[in-house]
Amino acid sequence: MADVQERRTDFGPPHYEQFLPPIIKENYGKWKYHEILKPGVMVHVSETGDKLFTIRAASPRLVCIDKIRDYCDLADKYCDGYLRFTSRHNVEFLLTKHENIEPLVADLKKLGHPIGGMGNSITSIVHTQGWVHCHSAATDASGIVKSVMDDLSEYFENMKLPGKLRIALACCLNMCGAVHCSDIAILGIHRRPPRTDHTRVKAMCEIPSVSASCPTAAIRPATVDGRASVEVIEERCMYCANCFTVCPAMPMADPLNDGVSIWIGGKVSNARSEPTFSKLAIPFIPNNPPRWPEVTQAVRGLVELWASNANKYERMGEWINRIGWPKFFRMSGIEFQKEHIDDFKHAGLTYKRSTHLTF
Amino acid sequence: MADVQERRTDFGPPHYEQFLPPIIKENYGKWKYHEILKPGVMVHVSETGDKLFTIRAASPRLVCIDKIRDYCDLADKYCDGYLRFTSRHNVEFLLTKHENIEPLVADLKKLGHPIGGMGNSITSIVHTQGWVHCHSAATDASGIVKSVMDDLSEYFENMKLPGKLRIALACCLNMCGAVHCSDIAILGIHRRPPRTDHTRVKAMCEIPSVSASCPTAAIRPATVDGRASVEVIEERCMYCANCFTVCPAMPMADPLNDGVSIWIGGKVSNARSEPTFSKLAIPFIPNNPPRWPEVTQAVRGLVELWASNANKYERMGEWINRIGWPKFFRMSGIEFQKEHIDDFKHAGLTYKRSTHLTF
Amino acid sequence: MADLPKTPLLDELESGPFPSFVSEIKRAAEKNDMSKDLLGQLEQSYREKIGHWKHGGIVGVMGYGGGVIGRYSDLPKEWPNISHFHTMRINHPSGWFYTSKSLREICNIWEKHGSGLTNMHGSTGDIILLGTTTDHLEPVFEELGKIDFDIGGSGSDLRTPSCCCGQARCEWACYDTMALTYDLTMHYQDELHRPAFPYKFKFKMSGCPNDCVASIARSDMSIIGTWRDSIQIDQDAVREYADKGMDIRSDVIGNCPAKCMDFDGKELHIENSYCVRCMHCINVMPKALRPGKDKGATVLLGSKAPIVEGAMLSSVLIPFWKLEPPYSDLKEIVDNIWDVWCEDGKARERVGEFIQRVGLGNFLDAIGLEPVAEMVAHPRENPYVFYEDYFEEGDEEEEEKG
Amino acid sequence: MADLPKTPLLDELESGPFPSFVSEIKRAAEKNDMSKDLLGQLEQSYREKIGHWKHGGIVGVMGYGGGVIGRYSDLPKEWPNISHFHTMRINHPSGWFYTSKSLREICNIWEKHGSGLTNMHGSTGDIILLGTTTDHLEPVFEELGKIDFDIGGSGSDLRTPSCCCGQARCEWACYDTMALTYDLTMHYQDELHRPAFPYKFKFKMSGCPNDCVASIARSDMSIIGTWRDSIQIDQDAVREYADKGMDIRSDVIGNCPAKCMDFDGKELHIENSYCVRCMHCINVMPKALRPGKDKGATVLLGSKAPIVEGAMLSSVLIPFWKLEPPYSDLKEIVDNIWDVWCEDGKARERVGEFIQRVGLGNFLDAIGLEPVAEMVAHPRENPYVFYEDYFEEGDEEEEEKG
Ligand code: SRM
Ligand code: SRM
Ligand code: SRM
Ligand code: SRM
Ligand code: SF4
Ligand code: SF4
Ligand code: SF4
Ligand code: SF4
Ligand code: SF4
Ligand code: SF4
Ligand code: SF4
Ligand code: SF4
Repeated sequence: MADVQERRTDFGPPHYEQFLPPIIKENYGKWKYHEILKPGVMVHVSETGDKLFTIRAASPRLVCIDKIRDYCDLADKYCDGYLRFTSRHNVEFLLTKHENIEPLVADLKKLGHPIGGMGNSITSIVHTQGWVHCHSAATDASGIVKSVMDDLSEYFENMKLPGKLRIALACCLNMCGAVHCSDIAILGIHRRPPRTDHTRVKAMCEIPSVSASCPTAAIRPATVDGRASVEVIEERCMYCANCFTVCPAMPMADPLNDGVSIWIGGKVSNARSEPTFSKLAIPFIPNNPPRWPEVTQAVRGLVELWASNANKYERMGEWINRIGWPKFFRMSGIEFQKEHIDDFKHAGLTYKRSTHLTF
Repeated sequence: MADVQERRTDFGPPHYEQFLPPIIKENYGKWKYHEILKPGVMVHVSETGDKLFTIRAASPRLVCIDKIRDYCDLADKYCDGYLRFTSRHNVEFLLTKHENIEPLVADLKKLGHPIGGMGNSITSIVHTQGWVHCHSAATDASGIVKSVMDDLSEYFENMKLPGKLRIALACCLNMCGAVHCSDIAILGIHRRPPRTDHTRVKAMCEIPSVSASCPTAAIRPATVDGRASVEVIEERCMYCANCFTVCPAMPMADPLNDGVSIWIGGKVSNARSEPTFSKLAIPFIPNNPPRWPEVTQAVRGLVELWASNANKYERMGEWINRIGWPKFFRMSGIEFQKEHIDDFKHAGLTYKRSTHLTF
Repeated sequence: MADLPKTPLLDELESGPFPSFVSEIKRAAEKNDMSKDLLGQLEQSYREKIGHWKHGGIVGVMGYGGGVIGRYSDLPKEWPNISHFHTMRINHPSGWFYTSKSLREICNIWEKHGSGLTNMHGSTGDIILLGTTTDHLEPVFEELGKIDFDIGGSGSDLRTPSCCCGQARCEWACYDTMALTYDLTMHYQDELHRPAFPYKFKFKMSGCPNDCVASIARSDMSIIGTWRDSIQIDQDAVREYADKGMDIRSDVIGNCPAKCMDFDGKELHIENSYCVRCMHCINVMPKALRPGKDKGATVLLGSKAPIVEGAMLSSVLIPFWKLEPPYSDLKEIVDNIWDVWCEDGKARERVGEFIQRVGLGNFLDAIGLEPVAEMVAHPRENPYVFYEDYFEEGDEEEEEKG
Repeated sequence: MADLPKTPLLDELESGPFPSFVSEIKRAAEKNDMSKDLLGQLEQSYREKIGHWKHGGIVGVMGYGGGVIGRYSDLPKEWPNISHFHTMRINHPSGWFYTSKSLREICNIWEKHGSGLTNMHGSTGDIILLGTTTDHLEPVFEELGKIDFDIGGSGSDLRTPSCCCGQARCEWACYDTMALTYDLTMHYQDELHRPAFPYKFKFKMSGCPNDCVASIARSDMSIIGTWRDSIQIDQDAVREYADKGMDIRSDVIGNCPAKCMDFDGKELHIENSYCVRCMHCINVMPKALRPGKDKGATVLLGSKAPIVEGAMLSSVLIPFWKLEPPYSDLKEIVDNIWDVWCEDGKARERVGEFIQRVGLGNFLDAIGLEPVAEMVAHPRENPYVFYEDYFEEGDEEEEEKG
């Protein structure tokens, strides 16, 4: 115990100040306005007249240490060693010298990192672990993200969209990618009830917690082959996997039935309209690695439908809100199905309670 | 039984056609447009060129047969005997002769029935039985209605409001006046749990139905003084009286604690915005017969606040929606209290889930 | 007849510009003892701030299970003439149109057999004959029958359907509300008179989205007229409104919820495929704009007052139907709904509550209707989807299993 | 080191314009056996369409209850080097600013002790060191400590707080997001490192309502900058935008949700008492408009992903606070919230779910905060009000009873 006492703990992260370039320290809180000079390049102008240039480059988020060292080399070469990452996992280089912009852009391109994701564009996809690291995954994360962004890279590199479009991916309903408020969300889903391993439940899981974990009360304690275990009422199960989270003996993953669903129209910012949740667009697309062509195609279709019909500044959900979901379904050709109808707690409030309809 | 067989039953209401004046029969479905000529008087013009004039007069709804006979006399005198009532219980006289308008208006005024309730006005209050006929009432209906309309009669007789304003009153939470979607709703409320008469529960009520009737599960079967009865968990009771509806041995009425609450911003029409529920404005005003001055004053305050601040065509709720509820509370001087915060089923969805705030 | 009781409190409600219900009761009380005692008991209620009616028992006319509300005073000694004071609900004619002749006949019957007090009308739409005793119920029924007035609904039955005046007096009615109301009322006489549902069921018909009978808020089935094609525009009349000072941009276009209108000062343009048929522009320019020509109605389901599960508004079931006699498509869907609700509904569970309990998707399956996007304001936000089928290992050709 | 496993499926993900995670894993695999086996197992997952990780056990560094995610392959025979493959969550510096020096030091440590793979960053904001074995955890912690990097959160504890770059690089930041994030992180080290809550708790700070860290959707406490006074307008700059072709009426005013703006061609007028601080007009005219000068933040509570009660957005708790160091008012409210939630919250119940279960009004009582209208989108629609007091007969002076 003496060891533990002496050990330095709870010292927290390093103070951010030591990582700020001098121009930021001097102009902290004094920025006046910014301008996007071209896709992926912006300048912030201070009340003091100082200018800070930012170059944003795409990142796969899953990066090896040698790649980080590449970033460091570029930061040393052009930015006095200063760089940052964004809340959507892109890497940003902070420059004070205008003349360094083009050479850095060129070097980044050489490294295979497109420049963009600013303004009215599609920036990198917020995503999760998938088959790379998580036990819960109903699909892979990085593979779909790579495929979708390959397909949409023009929209990362230009600013021709009506507004920002945010895509997110989560590989299971835990939604670590927080896809619940995205313009387009790709969500890994299971579609069959857990297959309980009754020989392991008693040993590995706390039976009352398992029963309590189910949002639809589909699980009850049961004795199976003389063993204390649980029973799943299959008709009540909507495959959320919360039981698996608390009990490893109830695996959900299943190659035949796992896949993704696509959700749209959510947003986070308070700009114009209030933040809102994403809504179900496509209930199910089977996993089709390595490039999930049906998913990339569906996403592109949605992006293009929005891009060619929305008004300026209208986010995906704002556009659909204006025209109404029935019209969206007609325009997109997506078939409206029973799955689209909410049947969880607040379902009644999602029914159409007016005659405001288009024909 | 032979009697019953021979007896004429299930013949339904008389066919409406026999009650339609000839001009309506001839122009049925052919009306082209209408115009409000002055408060309470409108003309409908047909594609055939025919014109039908309508005069709308206020009614207390609770009318004695001699008053109905008065109406009949006027209809005979000016309208070939044709008249109708409206969905808000006003009486309408249907004229073909323009020259009959003024004399009829004069006769109606003589009878003490103001003309109006059309266009951007306040029409009669939809209401219920109250102490006149219902066992459930937490307040009277007709008395408050009379007092409020006396106070607001100028708005019945002119058309100077931004839009229509619909007031409704229900004397208990059963809401026979359907006050749940009104610009201003006056709602009788109890504020103390039922006082169970344990000597009568067993005989008068079905105990399982009584327990099941409670929306908040506040009632459970119990043996009291050796008798099968029910027990009310008082902290869980929100005084809805649903238990009393199914069980007469659980009376709610209580002179000390009954009174009215005021709800605003609901609407029914699909014009502009979708139909929407009324929301709680004033949690409680004690019963103060015969004229409920606090209620009439509160209603007038709300009408005038809306009238002097809303845009043209903006119903009460549309106006508040535009400016936000916090601003409404500031402007009205009504104190925001715990009671205003929803805590029923969908409460979470009524919380302010954005930073769209005014200061 | 004795003097009227002293009513100092109620007397205060006889002054003021609005017609007074107290004066009505007094006028009736002049010649009717029931009304006289009602006046007395009501004064006592005003004094004590509490009602004096007892929970009603079941009373009615022979062969009918509803239509009469039993009512008893809890002060029968003080007010013996209203110790029994039942209400009769009489099915009004569609649209509440009358002749003076028919009204006088009703008055005469009620003079003979009741308090002489009425509600014209009750909030469901019935003629309310307010206050009589059990022994008078059957005679009233018999005499009303002679002038073709039948009893309305109460209890767990179909309630008296009602409607706006529609095509009789309104240029906007998109279907014949009065005809449909009459037809349904006649077709469902048995359901109206003999309670056999889990709870009450109400129909209300409005001719257009202005919904002048509050159907979307107050009826289990709300039938609201609308149109599918384009709003009819008379451009000359539009210009006339503009010339007369209407600010078309802010008053009309600025309030269009679909933001689908445009006015260049000369022509009004409406992008009809975006129009949500809200009526606003038509309401403010009735001489220039009219609903389209391809008319029909939207059928919605489920509204009700708050008890028990909270108030509900009706929601779309059929986005558009032409609704022409004999209305067989509508009746078929109504029958299916009642079958399912009667089979699986709980006691005192309105159809709207029932749908929310079983889920709209399952309800549609049960009544045999395909889901369409018009039924929802938006698709689900939660990922708790009950996918209907999954594959089993070894399924040939990846067929789906139930 | 042996050859890389054959990965025909993954190889297809190396082409295309976007940077490839497969290339990253391969580059690491060149010199690291863990990464090599990861590549092999991942290819197998791609072939079989299923993950190959087992439910994690509890592993960690001494004295800490969180920050490490235990992970084991379910194919340890085939891929022995990843039979253990734990993740370490390292608390990033506020705003994700680095020097190349500090990043290189982290890389060196991870080269020695882990797979050489990272996430820059995890979705909560941590530096994710992806894959090591239990015996390396303590050494990594020790070496990181030397360069002042501590471990982040996991399990039922405070999670690593994160924020937008705020005043460091944004003209709109209404408070110092990075300072607050650092301060809270330091102040709550114990809560961050030793799980003692019913479930996880996240803070996210955004400098303005654009909410660039998605705080309103992804954190139990969302702290979002705003202002109380008037938007600062530079009318010359407004005219410049107009001259350069911006359609101020449709692009700016037409999108204002409060409909509180007006432009006469020369001056832009904003009725600030109606403005809801949505940022739109400022976003599109950054040179002309700026947030007001009386700045602070709105504090919101309760957002989370869907499991169990459905996804939630945070809702307003404090409409406006100045938020200046030492932030004692904020910490006091946080402490009160945690006390109440720890006392009465159920296991795995997020604070947002807890509030909905006990009711916002009761929750406010418990944490000692007055209800204000800003907390709700609108007052209740149902009449099911729990009035707090009622009068008993005989109460003197009509005093209220509890
Ligand atoms: C760097 C970053 C913050 C950080 O500390 O990391 C950032 C930086 C800026 N954001 Fe952001 N936002 C960043 C994530 C976000 C997010 C969060 C997210 O996407 O998960 C949002 C909320 C998204 C949503 O609503 O779903 C976000 C919503 C906005 C908005 C509102 C857009 C809208 O119309 O809804 C603006 C305003 C604008 O662009 O006009 C904005 C504006 C800006 C400005 C212009 C602010 C400024 O003056 O510096 C910055 C550059 C804009 C750009 O990229 O176009 N930023 N911004 C994040 C970059 C992510 C990336 O790599 O792409
Ligand atoms: C007579 C009546 C129908 C009936 O069959 O009995 C009726 C008749 C008309 N209504 Fe209505 N409405 C009648 C109850 C309603 C109701 C129901 C209610 O109040 O309970 C509503 C829904 C109210 C609500 O939304 O809460 C209603 C919402 C409208 C509207 C939409 C107003 C709005 O802006 O929201 C219009 C359009 C307008 O007036 O511009 C309208 C328009 C009309 C027109 C102009 C239709 C026409 O062309 O004939 C009629 C005369 C208007 C007037 O009174 O200003 N009528 N109208 C009802 C008269 C009640 C009364 O005595 O005052
Ligand atoms: C007479 C009338 C009020 C009036 O003064 O106009 C009325 C009176 C009563 N209603 Fe009602 N309701 C009347 C229209 C309504 C309406 C309005 C409507 O139909 O448009 C509603 C709201 C709409 C709805 O159906 O949800 C309504 C919702 C209720 C409820 C709550 C039902 C619910 O599902 O939430 C009850 C309670 C019950 O059914 O046990 C109720 C019960 C009652 C009872 C029978 C009291 C009881 O607990 O048994 C009342 C008898 C009063 C009496 O002594 O005369 N009444 N009731 C209306 C019927 C007159 C008519 O036939 O024309
Ligand atoms: C690593 C990370 C995903 C990523 O690739 O970035 C992650 C990974 C996991 N999350 Fe998460 N969550 C991560 C951010 C999130 C977020 C996003 C955020 O914080 O902004 C969310 C949604 C926001 C929220 O908190 O609600 C999130 C919501 C969950 C949930 C659902 C919690 C809920 O209350 O609904 C679970 C399930 C649980 O806690 O048991 C979960 C559980 C998990 C577990 C621990 C799996 C489990 O069942 O125990 C995952 C471990 C994966 C692995 O093997 O590495 N993770 N998780 C993120 C943390 C990295 C970091 O520290 O920076
Ligand atoms: S979303 Fe699910 S599968 Fe993906 S990392 Fe989070 S918990 Fe794991
Ligand atoms: S997957 Fe979800 S719904 Fe199904 S049994 Fe498990 S916890 Fe219940
Ligand atoms: S609202 Fe209540 S008290 Fe009034 S008539 Fe209806 S049931 Fe009776
Ligand atoms: S009044 Fe309502 S809440 Fe109270 S016990 Fe009766 S049914 Fe329950
Ligand atoms: S609902 Fe429409 S059709 Fe019927 S009266 Fe009202 S405005 Fe006319
Ligand atoms: S009816 Fe309503 S939605 Fe349609 S054009 Fe007119 S105002 Fe717009
Ligand atoms: S949230 Fe606001 S202050 Fe922070 S980076 Fe985004 S725009 Fe700037
Ligand atoms: S910040 Fe938003 S609400 Fe305020 S004036 Fe600008 S656009 Fe309007």
